[in-house]
Amino acid sequence: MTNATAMPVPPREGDPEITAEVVADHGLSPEEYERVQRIMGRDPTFTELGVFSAMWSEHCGYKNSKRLLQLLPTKAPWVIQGPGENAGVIDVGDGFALAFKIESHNHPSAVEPYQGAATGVGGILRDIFTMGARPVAVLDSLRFGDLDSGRVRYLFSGVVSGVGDYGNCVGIPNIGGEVQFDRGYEGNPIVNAMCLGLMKHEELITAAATGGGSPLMAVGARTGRDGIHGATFASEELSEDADESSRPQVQVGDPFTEKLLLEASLELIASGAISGIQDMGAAGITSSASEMAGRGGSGVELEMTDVPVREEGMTPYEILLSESQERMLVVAHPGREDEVREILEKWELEAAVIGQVTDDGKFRILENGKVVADIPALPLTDGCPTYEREGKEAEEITALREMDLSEHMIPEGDLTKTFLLVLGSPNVASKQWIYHQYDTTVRTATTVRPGGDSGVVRIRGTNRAVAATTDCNGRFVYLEPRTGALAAVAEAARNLVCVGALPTAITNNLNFGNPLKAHIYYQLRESVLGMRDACSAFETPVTGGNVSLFNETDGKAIYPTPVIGMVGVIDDVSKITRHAFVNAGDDIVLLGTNTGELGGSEYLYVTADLVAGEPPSVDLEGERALQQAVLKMNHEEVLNSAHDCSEGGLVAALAQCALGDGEAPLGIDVAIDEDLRPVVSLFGESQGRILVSVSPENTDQVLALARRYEVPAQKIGTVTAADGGFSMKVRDASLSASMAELADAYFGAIPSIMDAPEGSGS
Amino acid sequence: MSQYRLEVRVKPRPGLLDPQGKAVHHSLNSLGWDGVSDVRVGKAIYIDMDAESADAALEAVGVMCRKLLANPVTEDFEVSLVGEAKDAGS
Amino acid sequence: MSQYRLEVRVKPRPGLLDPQGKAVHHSLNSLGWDGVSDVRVGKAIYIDMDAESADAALEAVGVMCRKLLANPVTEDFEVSLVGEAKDAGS
Amino acid sequence: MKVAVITFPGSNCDYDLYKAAQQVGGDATFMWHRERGLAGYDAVLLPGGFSYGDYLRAGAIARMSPIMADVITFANAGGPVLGICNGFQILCESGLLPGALMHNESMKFQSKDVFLRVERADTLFTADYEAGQILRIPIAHGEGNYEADKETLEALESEGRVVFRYVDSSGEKSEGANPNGSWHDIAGITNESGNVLGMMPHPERAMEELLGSTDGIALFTSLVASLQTS
Ligand SMILES: Nc1ncnc2c1ncn2[C@@H]1O[C@H](COP(=O)(O)OP(=O)(O)O)[C@@H](O)[C@H]1O
Ligand SMILES: [Mg+2]
Repeated sequence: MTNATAMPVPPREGDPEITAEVVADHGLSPEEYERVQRIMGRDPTFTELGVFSAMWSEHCGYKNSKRLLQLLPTKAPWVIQGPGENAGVIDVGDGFALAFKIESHNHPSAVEPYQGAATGVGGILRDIFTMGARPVAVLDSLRFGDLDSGRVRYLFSGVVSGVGDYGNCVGIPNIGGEVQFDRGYEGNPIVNAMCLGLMKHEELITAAATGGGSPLMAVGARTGRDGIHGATFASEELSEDADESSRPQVQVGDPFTEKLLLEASLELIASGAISGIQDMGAAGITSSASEMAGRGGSGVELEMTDVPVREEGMTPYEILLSESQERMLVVAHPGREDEVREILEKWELEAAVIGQVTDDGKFRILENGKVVADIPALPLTDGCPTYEREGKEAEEITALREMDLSEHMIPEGDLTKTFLLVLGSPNVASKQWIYHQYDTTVRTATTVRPGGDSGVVRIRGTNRAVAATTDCNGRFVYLEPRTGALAAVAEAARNLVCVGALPTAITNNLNFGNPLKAHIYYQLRESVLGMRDACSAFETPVTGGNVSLFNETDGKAIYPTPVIGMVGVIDDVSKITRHAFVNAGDDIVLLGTNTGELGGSEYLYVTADLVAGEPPSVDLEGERALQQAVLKMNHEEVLNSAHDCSEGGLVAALAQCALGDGEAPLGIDVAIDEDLRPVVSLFGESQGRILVSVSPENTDQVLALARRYEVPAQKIGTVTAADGGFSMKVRDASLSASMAELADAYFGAIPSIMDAPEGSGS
Repeated sequence: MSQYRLEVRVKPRPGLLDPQGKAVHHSLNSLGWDGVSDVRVGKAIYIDMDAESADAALEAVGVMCRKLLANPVTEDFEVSLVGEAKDAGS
Repeated sequence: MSQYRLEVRVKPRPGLLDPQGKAVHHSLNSLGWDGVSDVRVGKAIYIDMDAESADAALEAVGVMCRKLLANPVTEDFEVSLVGEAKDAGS
Repeated sequence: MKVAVITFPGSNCDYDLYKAAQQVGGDATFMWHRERGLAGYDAVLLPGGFSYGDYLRAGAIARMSPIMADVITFANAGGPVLGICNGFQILCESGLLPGALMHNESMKFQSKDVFLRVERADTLFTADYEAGQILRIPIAHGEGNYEADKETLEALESEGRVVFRYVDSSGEKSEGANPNGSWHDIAGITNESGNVLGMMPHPERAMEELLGSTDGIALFTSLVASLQTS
């Protein structure tokens, strides 16, 4: 491609003049603006400035994260498509490929929780079906402040209905997710949605614009003034008193149109009438067109008056930057435009030719035939300045981590009461209140529904299934980012082996504060390094992800939250294990050891309102051995259940296994004797531990297998009938409760807070 | 104290996409009403309440709208008094 | 031909279940508005259309209501003309 | 045994229903809502999902679809018509079944397994069940709260047209067993002549042990058997 230079373009009548202030409003620094001038060889027009601003926002340009992301492992023989496309793709056997990705909608959800979350789901579905894959599952990873605030309850219930209504309407089952409530997320909720899609290998299509003269078509919904500058907005801090008018117009989701667009897109791809397709997501037409041009090494020319619009009088600037939902940009094969139109019409949608692919390497925009923007395409996508910054841990965090926790290791009062308090904390308690609002069984493939360690969907016509989970404990990452990131990847992989899936690859969502601050950049860098190490150790390459920075309100950042979305493959669906105990009389075996930390635990948060201490360490080799051992046991079919120990520690994990989904609870009789304080034995959130239940005749084999993999294992007790209750001895301490008491605490916690009627709290 | 009946009409903000309105519009057109050029779907809410005066009732319902009945980010609202005020007794 | 804007208010029939109204009523009471004694939630639908006359527009919308906009089993409706009629041209 | 599965814009359980019909030996065909003509079909299935996004009212816009005129003719001629979830809502909107499905009492979408009691095992759709049998079947809906005027409700009960009712796992009526507030715990009803069944729960999602339940199979085998004997 030629080294394109910008043509002169006269200012468009009615557009504002470009001043230093206008440049700053567009989120560009003076140096960045100079770089724009250099690329253009002149001053940009207002329209051009808008285009640069969107493409060079953190959201599209990854200014502050690109160099770090380059450190991540991305390759493996089973990776078909790594980072850089709309979604990653891996081989899952029998000729099938899995496309998957995670995406954030934090800023929009903070402003309008229902629509913010709904359009977040819509966006990630489109990323999957533009790859040619049919979406088969959704997961959602959420973070909110504490539920005692009315505003937080409003955000939580709005987000859950938004995630639910959108996915339910399109008909994609939700198979899992996570949620954490902690004051660290008070001002800035996190809403990450992940989608999985299946296709045959040969159905894969990518989003590159090639072939000069090929028509570009806008497909799906019309363009309105929604979300103009959403990408830039998502790359800024929120402030409580932000001027309402400075916020972009809310995007409203239309899941019904999405369902039609999904069917139409898959039919379009199958028809062979198109060579490329891409979602008009963040920064709308601008990013989809310039990224397609960038990938294809070509140029594009678009006529704004040909774009179907919803409102009158829209300027090129507005059309280019609109983030109206449920739209796609399609590159048709020349002469096959009518075929495209016919398919869209069948699905009661519109398609319009709005321009063409060119060979001159330019991103050129016309209005009534007159050029209003003329930008070299490559520097627009690849020339975004990237920064490596100074990172330094905040002193207050060092102090928190080094805090002496010994006074908290002696339980105050009754241990059983403390246990019920932890079990009834919304972070540990059942999440049924959430996933009973999500359709989990549509498409008749959901083999493990939400509520277990990972969700599983079978692949029809084969004996296989894919499993997925999302994980991250932001408290751990806050206290020690590298360890916390290791733990997030390790927990995800553990959750997969618990259902019998081989961990295969990850997508990730880096939710952080303002990276221009040294202590935030430190968190970001350390997290990425932790993720790198863990992904290398587990052979789970990174095939894509999303970065959401500037999650701050009035200068207060969220906990650093690198959410890991991991997928795994099951090659025999008959061997799937679940988390709930199944038979009274089974032995309970604990695999792994308690490394003794109490830092960052739910116990500390609930009993002392504290997020402090050394978070649990992660031994990558030990983790790997544990996971391989559990997979082996799964293959040998000697496990009746398997469950990972996480928030709330061993005692919470035992309670979850005993209660299951509440329909057929069983009791336990367990004794722990280890050289640790009972509080630490019970509530410590040590990594690398999986609880399994085993028929007594298989216990020896399980212990022998564990030895073979050098994994510590001990029989800690037995499953009893429900009326035996929940009974545990830990050295000289003990706790016991009836299963009914447990059920009340565990299943009642979130409903008792959320189903009390109230207002919007705004 | 008297009893009042108030009507609240909640409408999607102009400019925002209104998927319901769009679907109804489409359906009306395809049923043959070609002359229909726009449809917006909102809510009509009827509230019966006791209040000191009509003004007090109108004011209270305005507050309800801002707090609960309308979404301040996506919707506008109008309140009006309907029907007769009758003595609520006690 | 002129253009008209019509407002349709669709209300749940008295005596029939109105889960939405019930939920809102409950919320209002628990937010402290004790004086609220009943809430019904219906729809407000705004239709812009060309018609020969106001009467023709009102009649057309009445037909739309019976056919589509209101459920004859559970809902009643009212139609009114709002805003100014403006010339739609052509 | 030819079965038409009608796809409306926004239907999303059409594929599941198609697979369920095939699993029991039905020769299933998808029909797009704008197609016409049901001659040659032995049964018509209206799937779940969100036709037209459930905008305005669930099922309200779909019942205006061209194919619905044919479905009505087919049903009036005695042809078996099964509507599940959104299909049930469309049947009510189109007048083939009485009453209406209102918002769930909780005002929340409800998705989980429920227990149903088979009230009538002598219909086209339930002959392979035992009367009183308890089924475990998934639900997933936001508007499943069955409501009608008093006379209709009385007629439904006195004519024995309630086919499925929500119960607890032991088969009893109980608090919490009814997921949506439906009158008399109604989960499914037929028309007067018994050839049209509407139900909110999803039997087509209860066809395989792997997915949690096989209690839906008998509904489809009943339908196929009735068509082969007729
Ligand atoms: N936001 C959510 N959406 C869907 N499922 C969820 C959500 N939050 C939690 N769950 C489900 O609830 C179960 C328990 O979640 P969690 O408490 O995070 O358990 P664990 O720590 O064992 O992963 C998981 O199966 C998870 O998939
Ligand atoms: Mg978790």
